[in-house]
Amino acid sequence: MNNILNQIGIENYIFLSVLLFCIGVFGVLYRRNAIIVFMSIEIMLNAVNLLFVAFSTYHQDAEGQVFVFFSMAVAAAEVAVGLAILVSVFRNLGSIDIDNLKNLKG
Amino acid sequence: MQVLITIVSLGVFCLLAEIFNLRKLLVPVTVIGLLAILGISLNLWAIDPSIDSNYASMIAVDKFSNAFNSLFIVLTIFLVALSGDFYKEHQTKISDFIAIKVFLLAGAVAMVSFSNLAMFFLGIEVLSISLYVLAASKRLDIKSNEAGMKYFLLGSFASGIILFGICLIYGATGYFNVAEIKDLSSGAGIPVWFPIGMVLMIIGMLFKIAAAPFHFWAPDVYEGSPSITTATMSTLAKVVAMATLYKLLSGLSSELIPTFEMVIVVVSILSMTIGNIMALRQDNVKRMLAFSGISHAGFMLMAILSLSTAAGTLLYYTAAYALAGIASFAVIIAVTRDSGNELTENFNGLGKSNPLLAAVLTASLLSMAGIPIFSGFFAKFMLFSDAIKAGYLFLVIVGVINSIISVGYYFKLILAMYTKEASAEKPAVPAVYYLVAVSAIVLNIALGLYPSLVMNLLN
Amino acid sequence: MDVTTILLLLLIGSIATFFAGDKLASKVALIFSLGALGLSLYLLNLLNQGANISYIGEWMSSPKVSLAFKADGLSMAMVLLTTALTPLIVFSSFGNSFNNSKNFYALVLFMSFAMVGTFLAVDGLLYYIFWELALIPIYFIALIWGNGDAEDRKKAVVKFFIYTLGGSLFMLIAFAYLYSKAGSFLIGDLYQLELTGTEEFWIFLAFFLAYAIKIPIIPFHTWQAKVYQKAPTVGTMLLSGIMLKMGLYSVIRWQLPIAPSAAKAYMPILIGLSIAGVIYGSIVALRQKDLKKLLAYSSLAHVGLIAAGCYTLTLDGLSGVVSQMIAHGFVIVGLFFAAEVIFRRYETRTIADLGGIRSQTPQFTSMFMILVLASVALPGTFNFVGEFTVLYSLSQVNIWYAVLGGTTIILGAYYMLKMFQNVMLGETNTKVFAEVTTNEAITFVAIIAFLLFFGLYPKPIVDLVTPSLNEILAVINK
Amino acid sequence: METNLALVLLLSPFVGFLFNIFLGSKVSRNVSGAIGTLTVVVSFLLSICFFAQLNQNGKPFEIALFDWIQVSNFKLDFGILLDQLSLLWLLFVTGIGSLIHLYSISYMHDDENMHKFFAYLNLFVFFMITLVIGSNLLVMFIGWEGVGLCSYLLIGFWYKNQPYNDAAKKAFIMNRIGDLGFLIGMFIIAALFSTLNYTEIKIALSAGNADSAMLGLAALCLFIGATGKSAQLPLYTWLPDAMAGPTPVSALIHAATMVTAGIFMVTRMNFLFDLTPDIQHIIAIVGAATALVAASIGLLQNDIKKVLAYSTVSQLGLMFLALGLGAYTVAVFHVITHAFFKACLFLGSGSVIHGLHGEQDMRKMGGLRKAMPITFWTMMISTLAIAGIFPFAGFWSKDEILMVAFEHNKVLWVVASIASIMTAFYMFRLMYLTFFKEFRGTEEQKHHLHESPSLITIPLVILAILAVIGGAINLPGSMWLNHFLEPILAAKHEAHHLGTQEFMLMGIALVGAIVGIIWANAKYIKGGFVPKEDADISGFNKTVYNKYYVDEFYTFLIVKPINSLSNFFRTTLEPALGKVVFSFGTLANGIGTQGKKLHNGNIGLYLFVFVLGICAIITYLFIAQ
Repeated sequence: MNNILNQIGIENYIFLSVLLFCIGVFGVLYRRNAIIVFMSIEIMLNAVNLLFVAFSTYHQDAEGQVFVFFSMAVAAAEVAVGLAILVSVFRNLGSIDIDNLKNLKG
Repeated sequence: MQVLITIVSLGVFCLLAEIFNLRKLLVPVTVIGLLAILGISLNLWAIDPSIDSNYASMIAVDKFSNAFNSLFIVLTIFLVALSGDFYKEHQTKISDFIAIKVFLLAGAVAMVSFSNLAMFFLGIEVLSISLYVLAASKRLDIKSNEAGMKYFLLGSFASGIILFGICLIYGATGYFNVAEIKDLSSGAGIPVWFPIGMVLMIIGMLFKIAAAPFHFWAPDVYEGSPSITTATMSTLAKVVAMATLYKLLSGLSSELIPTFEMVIVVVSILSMTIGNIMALRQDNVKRMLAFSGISHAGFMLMAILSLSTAAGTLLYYTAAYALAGIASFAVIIAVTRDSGNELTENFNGLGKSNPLLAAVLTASLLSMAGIPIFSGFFAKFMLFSDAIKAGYLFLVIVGVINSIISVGYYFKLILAMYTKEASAEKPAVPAVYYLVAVSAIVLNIALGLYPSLVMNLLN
Repeated sequence: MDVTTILLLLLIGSIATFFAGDKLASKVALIFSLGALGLSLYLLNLLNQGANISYIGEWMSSPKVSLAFKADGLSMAMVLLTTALTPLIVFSSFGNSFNNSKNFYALVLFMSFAMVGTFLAVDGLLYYIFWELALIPIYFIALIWGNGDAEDRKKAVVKFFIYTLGGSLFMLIAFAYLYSKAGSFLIGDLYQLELTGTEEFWIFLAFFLAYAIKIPIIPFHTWQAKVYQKAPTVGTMLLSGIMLKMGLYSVIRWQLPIAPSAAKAYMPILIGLSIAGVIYGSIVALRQKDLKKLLAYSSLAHVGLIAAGCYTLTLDGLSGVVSQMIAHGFVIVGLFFAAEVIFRRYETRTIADLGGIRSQTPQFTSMFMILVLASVALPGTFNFVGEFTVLYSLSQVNIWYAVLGGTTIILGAYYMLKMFQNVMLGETNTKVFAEVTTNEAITFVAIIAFLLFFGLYPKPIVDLVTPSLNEILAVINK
Repeated sequence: METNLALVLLLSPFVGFLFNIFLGSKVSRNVSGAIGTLTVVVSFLLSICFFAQLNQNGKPFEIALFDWIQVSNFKLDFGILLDQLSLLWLLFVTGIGSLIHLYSISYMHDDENMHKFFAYLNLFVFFMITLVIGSNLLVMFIGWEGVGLCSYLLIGFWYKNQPYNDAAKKAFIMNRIGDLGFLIGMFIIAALFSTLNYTEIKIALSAGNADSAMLGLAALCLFIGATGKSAQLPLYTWLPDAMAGPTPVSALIHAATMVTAGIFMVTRMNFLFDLTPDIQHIIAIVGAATALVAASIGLLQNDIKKVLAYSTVSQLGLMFLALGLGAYTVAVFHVITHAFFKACLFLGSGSVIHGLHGEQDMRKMGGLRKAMPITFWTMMISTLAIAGIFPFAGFWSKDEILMVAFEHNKVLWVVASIASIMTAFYMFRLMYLTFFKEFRGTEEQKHHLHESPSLITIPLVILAILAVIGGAINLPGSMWLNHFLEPILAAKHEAHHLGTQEFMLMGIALVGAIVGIIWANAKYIKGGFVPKEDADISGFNKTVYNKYYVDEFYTFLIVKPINSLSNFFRTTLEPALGKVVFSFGTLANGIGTQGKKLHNGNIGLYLFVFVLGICAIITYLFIAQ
């Protein structure tokens, strides 16, 4: 494990994660389909998870990997709730375009 | 930890109650259970502040967390008490709703008692997910759906940010344990990720307390959610997030760097000003209170500026604000429960048709506006006083100007109650609303008369 | 026996009035307010015998706030003004009927409670709390029981509330700042603070904003006339008779001794503004069409002169201010009551609709006339004593202040007599004007008797306040 | 004992006032009139007692009753001072007051508010006594303002008539302008000497180390007070208007007593004015100018009371001329003689008006001599007195003034002489128009012409007698008044020894008066001239007839601007100031309205701002570090 990090360097993992994270952010910002927004958020979370694992290795510490399990569980729970809400929205609105959610404003 | 465990057990009990068909008893039993937990929490007061090492140092029981826990429990008691009538049309789901509230409380307790960032993250997610559910809980109402959706999207986005922040901190220090991180953070050679991580986490929390410019969700979600959920968000959730932010900052680093204080000052000013000015032109009471909550978030941020000493003040402010919030929401729910909307018009003539509720609402609004003898006054005063001591006179002046603006919209509601004629007969209001509203406002005034009760807890 | 008993009595009175029910409310309120008057006279007697009737107790430790009530001559004079006017005001309203009168009278007593507290408190925060507390009852009194168009009234009352509250909040900042310096709110500690020039300036300014709006000094007076006009007469009396004295009292008790060098440095501006208020108020009053508004502007003019007296920083100025505050308190209550007596019969306050009342009601005419004359400070009335002393103190500072301030005796006579002529004199009015009832007459006689007695023998009041004013002056000139 | 008597002297009219105001409506008119008169008579009798006592022992009686106003550097008490000057004033105030009360019983008998009239009249006497017997300036000021108040009440006695009320208001306000001067004067004196007591001021002044500029200012301010009360330029315009009041009021207040208060005050403060020669010059010039201007206006007035009013103003001017020249005794002398004959003239005119049922326009009179003989003869005597015909009282006093003027300043003498000639002219014009030729009124009036009842004529006769013999108190030679007032006025004005010059001056004055009479005779008896209707008057006459448009000038210069300023403030500035405050609210509301557009419900926007916020904060932190 040490070797891999020595060969590639922790910075690159960080860059990769940040890149993934940003992709997620841009996905959230530019996509209007709720499902895709969800997925983008998942990308963000997974980018972080990746980084957690990398740091865990870097620090030779298992806690980081344990955290990833928490975070995956939480993400799953979140998505479950999110999808439920989405279904409800779709039932009432017949669309999952987030631009249509404009009843509340002002 | 005992508190957390008992709360979770209570939540489980609530879920089980559904199975055993104990719906009628649910609310009273939960309230009694929460009172018992409050007792436990207060009982812990005597214990020395220590990290509960039995549970892998996940929870720290200190005065700060204990005091805030007690406050959260009190707020939850009120909220649960109100739920009984609020959900009486949805008897089949009542145990779910109440269980979710209790779990939400568990998340809240975890958030202020954490001594490990994992606990912090779990707490915040438990709280948030509960709120997503509650916000969208009126399935057939498109507004509730929209509120849930908006809250969910923005909330999980913020969760992602927080998570990223945690990750960077972990990367920089190699620990999730708060005490260890604090030790390392003051040392030299800390990588640049650490401050970035901190900032990302703080931004996530700023989102949760709805500080500008991360506040956009609040008015929409408050307006769309069922009123009882709005009450939860504007009182419990806001207070929890604020306490957590405070704990996070004071726990992770000993001192804020001046440039970051500047950020807090700007955010505070923005929140106060945007919140107050936007609240002026609102017709929907919940939306108005959402903006008012934004401005209060701005006020509470002042406490961050005198990090080492302001814990008591923050506790006092949050207690005052939340109690006034509970009282006002109790009245708002009572008044609007049959009308289907929360426009100001619903309050026309309340002063004549129901003087007690009108008086309570007036009192709670006055408290939020910071008029003595209500505790809101002392809360603001102490914040200002602390900020002046910390050398932020300018911020205080902005705060005062904002207080003046805020009177404008609080009084709009009061005017509606006392000067306009009622449009329709108001049906009778169940006693529980009176009970909650009056006891919340009495607590508020009691805090106003004896601020030392709370102030001395943490000093 | 200390001064807190007055506060307690008024507070209990307020609660008792609330529970007495609509029918008994006014009587209960009267009994309690008379009780408070009796009690304060008794305490005055104790004070004169040298007993200590002050009270100091711990309230909260962090921030350190004490329940400190000090009763010196100045405070007692103001307390007596409040407790003497309250029963009078309550009694004067016996001819009116109010919806929800229990709430109404409870608020009146509560306001009286708050004002007494303001006059007694010597702990900065405690004082501030009472100061703000006094605002709430009058807001509701004016809002709910006021008259005129509801929208207009609302606008005026809300403006008043926000405006005065706004000013006060700056005072709160000043207190917070002072606390951060002194570590205490007690007035004695605040007096002893050594502040730099800049600090004093800003603190003075913060106080000034609060007081200038409350008193009001031009150009901060814009709330006044409308609120006086729209509020029910009882509210107007409370506002003009007592509440604006809170501002003037506070100038003496808090603003000047805490920031004396700022007061000295900006004396010309302060006195100038105050005197400008005298002239401006008088001129505006000339052409008012509404009786209550006219009286409001007359009040503006008079308090302008009083404020000028405060800022002379001389013993004469301050003692004249106290006399004039008390005198003005009584006379303006009487004048507003006269307006109310007219309104009860004619249902109008528009001056143009009045006139020709004198021939129908000789008693009322005489009493109204005496009040008008007192208000223009005819020698022999208490108002003259106050006005003379204040003008004298102004002349000590600069003779031109006295000349300009003295125009009040010309302009005051002009607008008051013009008003009297248009309201009372002329061909007999076609509408019947019933002679004053016994209750109304009692109110008038009480006020007039007070003004004439102390007009001829002001010594008790002057003797009462002089020692405490000397103490304050000693702080100012330290 | 003396204290009590002095208090009775002071309070007796006040008791009358209280009785009449509270019980007057319950008793019959005669009772209320009788009480009113008696209380003044009591004061008169007590004044005589005190006068007699003073004449015996020459010691003034002074007492401080109780403390009144206390300021840092001195204390003021309610003090009574009965010395030569105050007793002299008391005598003629209460004396003439008694007569006029008596007269009023009959004159006001038909008025529904007769008890009020007596109440006010009593109150006036009370305040006048206060003014006179106070031992310090502030007590004088009580009386000073008090008589102003009574004057206000009595001018506006017929309150249903709004022009009368206007006149009353005008009188009060004009007086108050003067009062402000008085107040300021007091302030300066108090600041200089820490006292307002006459005796103490006098002692302090004799020490002679006061700042003369301040003294001058004080004297000037006091004189301004006097111009208000005694109707001098430029504040005289209220007095002619004050004729709106019932005629006894005009006689008592606006001729004999109140308007002389200014002279009393200046005489009282003679020690101050003596130290300020500049101010004395001003006083003399103002006095002379007033005398001339008022007399010239009097020439063309047609209202019988207005003529007398201008005549009063003119005579007061002469008195001030004397004061300005330091001849206090002469001024006092003229005050007293003037009180006699002017009261008589007013009461006479009242009798005429009474006989004509309210008619005051001389153009509608004429030929009343036969119908009202007593009135005619008493008025004739007084007219001769005022015109300065030997040996009537006015001759002596006016002659003294002219002599003093001649000694000091020839110009002033010429002015005063011209005023005297004019006086003779317009007074005889009045007599001729009223009593001679044929009656010019309606037939009905002519039918009802009658002499007034005895309650009216008795005071007339008494006053006429006094107008004849009043000069005796200070005849050249005996100079009793001079000697009597010596303790007060410290012989500053040497009595004239009668020399050639004096006789020559007397002659000139007499000739002047006769010239005036002949002129009037030529025009109104021989020429049969009756003044034209108002509309027909033209040219310079019109200007004079309209009182040089002084009232209009004041209206234009002061009243109108103040009122339009008031209107401007009320309609423009006040709302504007109000708007400034409101504008903060409006601004906040406006921003709120705009802000609502920003919160447009679009999640995309919310997220965008969120990210923007994050970027901004992080960027800032990086830049700042």
